[in-house]
Amino acid sequence: MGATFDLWKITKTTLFYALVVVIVVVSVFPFYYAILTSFKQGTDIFRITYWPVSFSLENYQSVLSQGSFPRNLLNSIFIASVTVILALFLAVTAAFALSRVRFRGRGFLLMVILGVSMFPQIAVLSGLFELIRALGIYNTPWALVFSYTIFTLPFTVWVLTTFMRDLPIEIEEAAIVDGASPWVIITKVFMPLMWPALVTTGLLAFIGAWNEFLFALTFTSSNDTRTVPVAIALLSGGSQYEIPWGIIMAASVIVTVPLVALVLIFQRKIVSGLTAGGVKG
Amino acid sequence: MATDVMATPVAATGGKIKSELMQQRVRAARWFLLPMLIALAVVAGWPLLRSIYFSFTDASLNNIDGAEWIGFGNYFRVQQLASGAVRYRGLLVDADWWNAVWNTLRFAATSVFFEAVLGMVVALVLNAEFKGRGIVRAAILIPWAIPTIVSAKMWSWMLNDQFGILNDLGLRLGLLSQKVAWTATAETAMQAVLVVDIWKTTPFMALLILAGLQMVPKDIYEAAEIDGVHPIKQFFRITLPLVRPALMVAIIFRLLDALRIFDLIYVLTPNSSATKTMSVLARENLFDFDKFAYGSAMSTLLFLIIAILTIVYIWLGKVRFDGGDR
Amino acid sequence: MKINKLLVGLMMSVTLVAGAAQAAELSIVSGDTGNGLAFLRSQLDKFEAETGNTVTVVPMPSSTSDQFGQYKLWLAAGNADIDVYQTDVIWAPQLADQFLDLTDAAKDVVGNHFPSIIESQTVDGKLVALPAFTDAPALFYRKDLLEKYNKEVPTTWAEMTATAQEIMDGERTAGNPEMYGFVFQGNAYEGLTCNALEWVKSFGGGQIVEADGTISINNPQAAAAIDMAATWIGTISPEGNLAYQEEESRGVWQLGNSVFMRNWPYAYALGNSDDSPVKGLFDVAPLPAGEGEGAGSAATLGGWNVAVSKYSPDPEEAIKLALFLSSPEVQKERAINQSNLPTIPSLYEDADVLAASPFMANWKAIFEQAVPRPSAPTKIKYNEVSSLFWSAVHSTLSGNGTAAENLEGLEADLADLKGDAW
Amino acid sequence: MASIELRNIRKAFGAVEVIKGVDLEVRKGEFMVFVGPSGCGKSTLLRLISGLEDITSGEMLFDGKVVNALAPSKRGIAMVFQSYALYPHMTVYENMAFGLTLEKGHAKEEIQQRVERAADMLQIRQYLDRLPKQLSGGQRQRVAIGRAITRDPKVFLFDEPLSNLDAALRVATRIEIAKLHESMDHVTMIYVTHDQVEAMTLADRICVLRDGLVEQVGTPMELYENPNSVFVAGFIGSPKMNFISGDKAKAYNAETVGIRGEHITIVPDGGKWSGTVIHTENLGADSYVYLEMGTEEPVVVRLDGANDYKSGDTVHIAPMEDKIHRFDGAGKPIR
Repeated sequence: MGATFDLWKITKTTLFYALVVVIVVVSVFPFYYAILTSFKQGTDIFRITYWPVSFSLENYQSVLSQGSFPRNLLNSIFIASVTVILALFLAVTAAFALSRVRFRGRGFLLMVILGVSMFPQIAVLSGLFELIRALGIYNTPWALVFSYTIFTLPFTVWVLTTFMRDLPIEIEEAAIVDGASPWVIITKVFMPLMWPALVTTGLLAFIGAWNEFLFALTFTSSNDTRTVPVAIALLSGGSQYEIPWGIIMAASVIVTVPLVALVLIFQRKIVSGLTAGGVKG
Repeated sequence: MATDVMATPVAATGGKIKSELMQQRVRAARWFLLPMLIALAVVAGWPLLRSIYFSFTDASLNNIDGAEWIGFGNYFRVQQLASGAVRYRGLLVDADWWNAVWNTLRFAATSVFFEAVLGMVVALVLNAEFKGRGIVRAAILIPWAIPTIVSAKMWSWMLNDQFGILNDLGLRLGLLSQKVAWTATAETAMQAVLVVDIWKTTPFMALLILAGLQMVPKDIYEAAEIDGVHPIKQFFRITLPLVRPALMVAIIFRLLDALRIFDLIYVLTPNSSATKTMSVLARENLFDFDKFAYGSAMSTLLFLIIAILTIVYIWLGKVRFDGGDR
Repeated sequence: MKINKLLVGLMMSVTLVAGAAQAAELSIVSGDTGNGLAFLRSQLDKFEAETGNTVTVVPMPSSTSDQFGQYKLWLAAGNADIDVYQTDVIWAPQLADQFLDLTDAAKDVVGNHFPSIIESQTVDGKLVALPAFTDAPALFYRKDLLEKYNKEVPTTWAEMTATAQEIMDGERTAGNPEMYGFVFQGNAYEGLTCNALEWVKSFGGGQIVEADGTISINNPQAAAAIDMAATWIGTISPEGNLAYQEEESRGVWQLGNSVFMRNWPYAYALGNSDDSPVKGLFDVAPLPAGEGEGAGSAATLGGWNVAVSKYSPDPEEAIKLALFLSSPEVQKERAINQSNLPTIPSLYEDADVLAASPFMANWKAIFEQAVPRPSAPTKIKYNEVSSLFWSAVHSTLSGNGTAAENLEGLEADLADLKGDAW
Repeated sequence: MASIELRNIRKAFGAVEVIKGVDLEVRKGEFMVFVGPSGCGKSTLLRLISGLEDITSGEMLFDGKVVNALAPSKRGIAMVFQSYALYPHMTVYENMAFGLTLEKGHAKEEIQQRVERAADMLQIRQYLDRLPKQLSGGQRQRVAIGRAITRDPKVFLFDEPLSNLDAALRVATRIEIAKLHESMDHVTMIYVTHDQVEAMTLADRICVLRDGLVEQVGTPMELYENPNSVFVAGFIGSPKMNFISGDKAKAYNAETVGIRGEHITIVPDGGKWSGTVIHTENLGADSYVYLEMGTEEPVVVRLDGANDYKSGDTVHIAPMEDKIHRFDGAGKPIR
């Protein structure tokens, strides 16, 4: 009995670690392969290898020298950051109203906000384009900040509303008795409690803005204003039909590394942020 | 809670006497909501209404301003042929459209289902205590951090029939008997798209479920352990019900995304009728074909379909979305 | 440096282009890539120096479908930020409304170009764009393998199929299990329209929609042509060919794993690059001919043009730029630097051009068989026509129905689409 | 210092009326306890007084002035919550000073002085730099009280402040609050609890609530001795008053008679009533004997010291006749 039990336990542990290994390999392998490819040159690219056989930074050099990739990186960082800050600012106040103040039509409003995320981006493209030109922000970073609101705002409002709903009511009431206005409650009491949640939603929105392609392509018309995903799409080989896999993979690695770093830095916060809903007094 | 009335958010409850506090809060709420609503109205409302309007006109991209109202013609109309035969035209009887609807629904249902299940498995693994958990947690987030357009390209590279590594791997491990052209044939194209999408978004799902798992008090499991409840029963009786709210919200956002899926398919299998989704078809009509109004009608119908599905989902899943009273 | 250039430009504009408007700031949008972009820039620098205008290049993704969508959107919204567009040969009828008529401006130079190309860019008597370069595919074949198996360069598809099969079998027995006979562009996209049009035309099966607008695709020769192509899949061509675009075919070919390939001239230069396993082992020939009445070799006409937006704030200077980019000087440079086929017949005999790109001599013959896609008669509906066509062909290649069945359906769909008139 | 007057106060949440017309006067400097079972509306009433919840109809006066719509912060109140409701990200000092920093016109030194004074009163001065999570439950509750004191309120509101504490701490903190009331006798205090022991020990006057209505208001002894209804009689006092109906009650000309356990003696024989012992509890100083004698609930007899009755014993008991409460069919006392 004891022996079989041990055997079962060992099998269980082995199976568990096998599962862990499978999960990690499946998650990381494509990225690993992209890195591998990015070190290859010429016809080597079409040959399959599992381990690095050649090591050449040429692809990276050509990415960073072709077009204005470093500039595009900066654009992406700027646009994604501003978008996130703006969305968080608008969403925090709106989430307070939606989660803590009861008024007629609150559920309807939340539904409308969700509805905005239901419309295909393709369909608003032309309307947004006209609007952006009318506002005179075409081909500026603001055009992208402006248009990204369409998907960052509903998301941040919803998630922050969920988080704020879970904050204990008595803390707010204590603040009311202390004479805090709604603005003070948000900034002095709720925000410090919610910052893990803010980091999480901010990161999610940041990745959304960072990865966006369609708007970025449509609303910019010069190399200096474009963002990284567009820049990757613009990467090209020597001639029309040639797809520069090596360079694209190099660019992809360059674009992904900051995000992976960001996720690594914040991963604890991401998890705790989502669990910190019930702040205990 | 030992309070005798469920604590309610301090707020106007329709009382006749509007207290200063309620007034202040309602006023503040108004000011807080205003900027967001203006932003959304401008950035989404206006283009959206225009799209809906265009779906009732004969607009073309060459002639947007001269669009004329034609009612429901883009959706459905009856055409009398010279021979006297009657034909039904419009989006509602367009086989391509319904094929795209079917593709989209199939894609959304399958991908969200697998993402939920696999996300649950990954979350359960990450919720267990073991060495190197931090690294594993970081590793599973990588797919989620890679831009879609990049991961689509990465995978189309790996799925390539001749120099794709997946075929090579499959052959080496004896899983495949010959190289498969994953994105080429109708049977495998959808599977390929699904694999990539599931790979990419499972981490997101896992993360949200993990968050829910971590809120489950440990002593519940200890109690169940002592009571000798079988682990599988534990999962269905304890874990699942407690994780349910987080899961439901995660599924909502994934579902919305999946129903609008565009970029992945556009890069991976742009013209395969086996994977063409509503968004891809709408784009084709809006820009590639000179059918701006027809494409707008598709967008509008897509919006309606998503809205109905979401409402049904919220209703069936009893998802609390109006803020509740706690 | 910049100021210097500006100064030079200003001087020029005063001295050379006396009386002309002040120096304009132009922008040209281009889906050109890598070297192509660099080349464009070098030519624009010359233009700037000559005219004193400044020209900015707005690069676009190389996917033509992405480009087309963007351009349509921009033009529909009256975007004045772009003056000059680089356009695919098939776009002229679809974007004609938004471009300026260049008939007057180009009346002195149109005669220099191949008339068929000028014709393809003329919509309802309006010259929509000026040709910058042309393109036509060819049959790439492995000299060494044909020699080894003692075969002639095939002139008909049947010959090619037989040769491909034999060499493929031979090479596989000899130890290369990856060997195939023929690769082409079989993905469901515009490239398949080009490929299939060549098969159909080479069998004497017409051009899908004829110049007068009649739908001709449902005929036995066309069906025979497509049925023949369907037999390749899984025999001399890999299953995956159904997903191949230009680069995938080139990948297989350039690794030395195919006897024949249908591709554009760009693959010639790349195939001869230093690290290419097939360097020096291949040559090109006109695509094979079909059988039956009216059969003959056919190559789909490709190529790029320059058009001027009617929303350009500075149309005169923009037209000058378009003229400049289609001029013999630039085309010659392009042929030498970029291996792009000129649209001006005399350049094919130019010693400098032939010295730099000797293969161009071969292409003149290919180009003479060039067949335009039916973009002119189908006008704004071309993209949809093409999409219906490639879908029908792709279905046949994938084994979903015979060519006859699919073409019958296609004919009905096209008639539907056509309505009273294109 | 403030007196509070409630005139026909009503509160409805949607269609559900929770407070159904309450008239009540809380005197200056008084310690008033709201007590009642779950759902009686006691917490709601407290929240109405605090201004966190607005009243549906009626009038509320502080020192004779109508405050129906006045914001909580302007009512001169401070509130101590069941869950302490400390700001988790602020130190104890910041928690206590928060209200004052929001009010205009307090110098830094003044705030510090007031915080320290309150901290001294509650002996939490050494914790001022700590975060709430570094404190024990009892310490947190003291901080919550200290936060209220710092604001120097006219009215002190407690919402079940002890229910999250364990038994020992509950007693200790109860004494603390009682001392606080003594030292701040100019401050009106309103205290909500469902525990009648807290009510009896702390209150100057108790207000018993039932189903959104005031059942009885009075000093603890008044309620104990002269309950206004069966409900109050049963709610106040421990162990619970014994109720006997039927023939035994008819003998007293009442529908129901009530007698407290401490007012029953066990007699060798010839007692008025008799019953079978079903359970005994020895608490050392006193003991309870539970008797089955045909009533709905067993009759409890409280004895001084220990006893040695066994289950199954039949005993005779005699109520103290002058301590018998007689009630009519409507549960009202017959006097």
